[in-house]
Amino acid sequence: MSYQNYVIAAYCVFAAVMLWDFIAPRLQVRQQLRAARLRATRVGKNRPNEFPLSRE
Amino acid sequence: MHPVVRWFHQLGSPPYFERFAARWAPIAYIAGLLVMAYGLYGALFVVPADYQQGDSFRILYIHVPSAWMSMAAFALMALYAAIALIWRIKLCEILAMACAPVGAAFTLITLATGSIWGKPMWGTWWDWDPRLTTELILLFLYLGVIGLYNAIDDRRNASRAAGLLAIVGVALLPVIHYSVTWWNSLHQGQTIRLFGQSHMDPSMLPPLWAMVIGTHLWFVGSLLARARADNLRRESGKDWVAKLAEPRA
Amino acid sequence: MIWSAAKALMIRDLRLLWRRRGDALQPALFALLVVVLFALALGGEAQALAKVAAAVLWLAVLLAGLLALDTLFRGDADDGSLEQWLLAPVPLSWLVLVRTFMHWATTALPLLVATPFLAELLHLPHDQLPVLLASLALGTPLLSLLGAVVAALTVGMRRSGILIALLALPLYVPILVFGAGSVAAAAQGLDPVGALLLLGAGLVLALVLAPLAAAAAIRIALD
Amino acid sequence: MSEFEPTHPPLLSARGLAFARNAQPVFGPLDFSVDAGEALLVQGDNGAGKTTLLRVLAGLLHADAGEVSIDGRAATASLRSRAVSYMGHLPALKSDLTALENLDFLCGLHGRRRGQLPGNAMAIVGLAGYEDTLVRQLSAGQKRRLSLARLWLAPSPLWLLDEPYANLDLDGINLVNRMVQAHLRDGGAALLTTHGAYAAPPVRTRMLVLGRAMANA
Repeated sequence: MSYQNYVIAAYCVFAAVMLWDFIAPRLQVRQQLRAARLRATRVGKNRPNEFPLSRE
Repeated sequence: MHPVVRWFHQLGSPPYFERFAARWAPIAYIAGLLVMAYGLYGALFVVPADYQQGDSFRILYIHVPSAWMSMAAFALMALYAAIALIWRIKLCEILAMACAPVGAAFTLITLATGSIWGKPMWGTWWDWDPRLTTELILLFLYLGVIGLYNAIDDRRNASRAAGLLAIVGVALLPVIHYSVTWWNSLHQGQTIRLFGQSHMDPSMLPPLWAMVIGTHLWFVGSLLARARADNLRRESGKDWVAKLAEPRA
Repeated sequence: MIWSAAKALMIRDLRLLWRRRGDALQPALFALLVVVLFALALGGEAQALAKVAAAVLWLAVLLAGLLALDTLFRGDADDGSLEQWLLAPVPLSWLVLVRTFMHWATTALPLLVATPFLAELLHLPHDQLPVLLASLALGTPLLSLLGAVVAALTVGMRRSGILIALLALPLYVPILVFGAGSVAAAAQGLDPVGALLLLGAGLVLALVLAPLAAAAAIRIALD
Repeated sequence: MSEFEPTHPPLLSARGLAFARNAQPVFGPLDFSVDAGEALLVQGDNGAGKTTLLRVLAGLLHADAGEVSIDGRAATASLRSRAVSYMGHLPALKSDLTALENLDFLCGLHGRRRGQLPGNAMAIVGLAGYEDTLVRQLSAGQKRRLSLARLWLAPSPLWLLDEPYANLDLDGINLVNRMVQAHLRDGGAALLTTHGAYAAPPVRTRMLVLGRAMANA
């Protein structure tokens, strides 16, 4: 009658969703910072150059 | 300028909000965790087993706070969206869209724990109980807002369109709830009231309030963390983000 | 000015419908197909069908309307007409209301006319037909108005087929519940007028609020 | 003939107008004005924000900073709807309707200038005889001429033309210049965006060159 395992199942679901809710934003922030770092280095690479293009 | 107004105004500038959110999100998370730990301890060990439901009624301590949180998050999202639409405040757009995933998470918890709690009662995993059905439709509304926000490319348009949907959703939510309750009474008569306000003796209340406060604190932490991520995403072109991203040599 | 703009829009829509009269029957054909599929799935045996006939008819009409929703603003948005609507000296919500009315008249009205025939296919008890027609007459404009808001929200996007359904169906729940519910109540001998009045109230509210919301959504989408 | 007699304040003026998309500035703070009987030529290379500027002036887009005033008064939606005619890249024509039906609808929507009939407007833009052909069967240049016919019939004094010369042959370019000339003589004003390749219409014109927006405006 104690339905012990139902309680455990419910609390596991609770913990799992809260964990996801904790991790997801942290991953997003880390991903944004990595993207920004990439963009910062990319700006430096292609300087607009003026010399004429040629296709011999 | 009144200090609070100045603070709110300052919060509007993305770099300031980044620092504010980076500092306060972990604090809110930890506070929420502590309060919930106290609540869960009370719920699992202190409160005596129910004479009728045995231990399964302990699920109430995560089901009810999550249900209230899912409704509160939707109302807050609609409020932020209304402010963002009327006064075009970028910060409120970010906060509105940050509410959606957290609200959806709590709705998911409510549905899962509700069906787990119902299994011993009804013998099936799902019963078209009016409140569970409303919660299910609330999940669809959340998914609709999140789907619309990610479907439109321009961030500002996306948040304003999804915000408008949130406002329409919050206006229709009570109508949906009423219609589902009316529908239930028409078809099955009164099933036993699973979540009826069965007499709660006073010793059972403190853990419940602890859990409610805990979930709200957790909500603030998650909201700030997600808003911070979206803020960085929108300001990714600016150089203060590039400076922030510099590896601390 | 308001009436000349409305008249111009109506004449335009009727001409467009006449030029594309082949497509005008599509919603009715779709509803017929849904009815046939339900009949096949339920085994075609009269008693079983009669019990669920009203619900199936309501779902067929609702889904047919949902499919036609995408064409509400998309054509005008793609060729730039929607931009001219924004610049017209007439409120955008009025133009949206006229456009939604014409869209309802060209998609849902044929369904209403076809409903008695579809009801026969499903052996719907004849005493339920009047209540069903009344609930559809009140419910389908409400579906179109709420659908207009969702169509306006997604007009700026390229591939929005499924998203329209995901956004619209939760909003359609009360309409379906009161619509099909009124017929179910009548079937049980209860008085369906309550549900029908609620549908009517919803319609009056939506007639005023939905165009405003749709106009705001269009401005956001074209922004 | 236009309702706005040439009063003192400029027909259209903008102060500190700026617009950014996704936190990327599209055009920096702009200050300019257009008087009745005058044309403003907006030039700039691709991506300088010419189209965006026109859509902001037409009220389709919401500017981030600065304000726009028409005839001295702050530009509200109702004032814009009476004062402004916008011709964008999209022709705003229904391809399933005939040319004349399209004009009837657009005149019903925006109103028609007194004394102007759709029939003779089509003759003016060189589409005489095409009244009953479906727009689907017209070429891009002919669709552009039909949009110009709609413009000719519109009662509003201020024309916002986004690259009006696109898809037009030499005669078409000449037609646009003649129409702008006539419109300005009637006390109207016009704001055209071009790539600078075409000769400006022979009227009193001002220039506004949109440079690359400052990175962190």
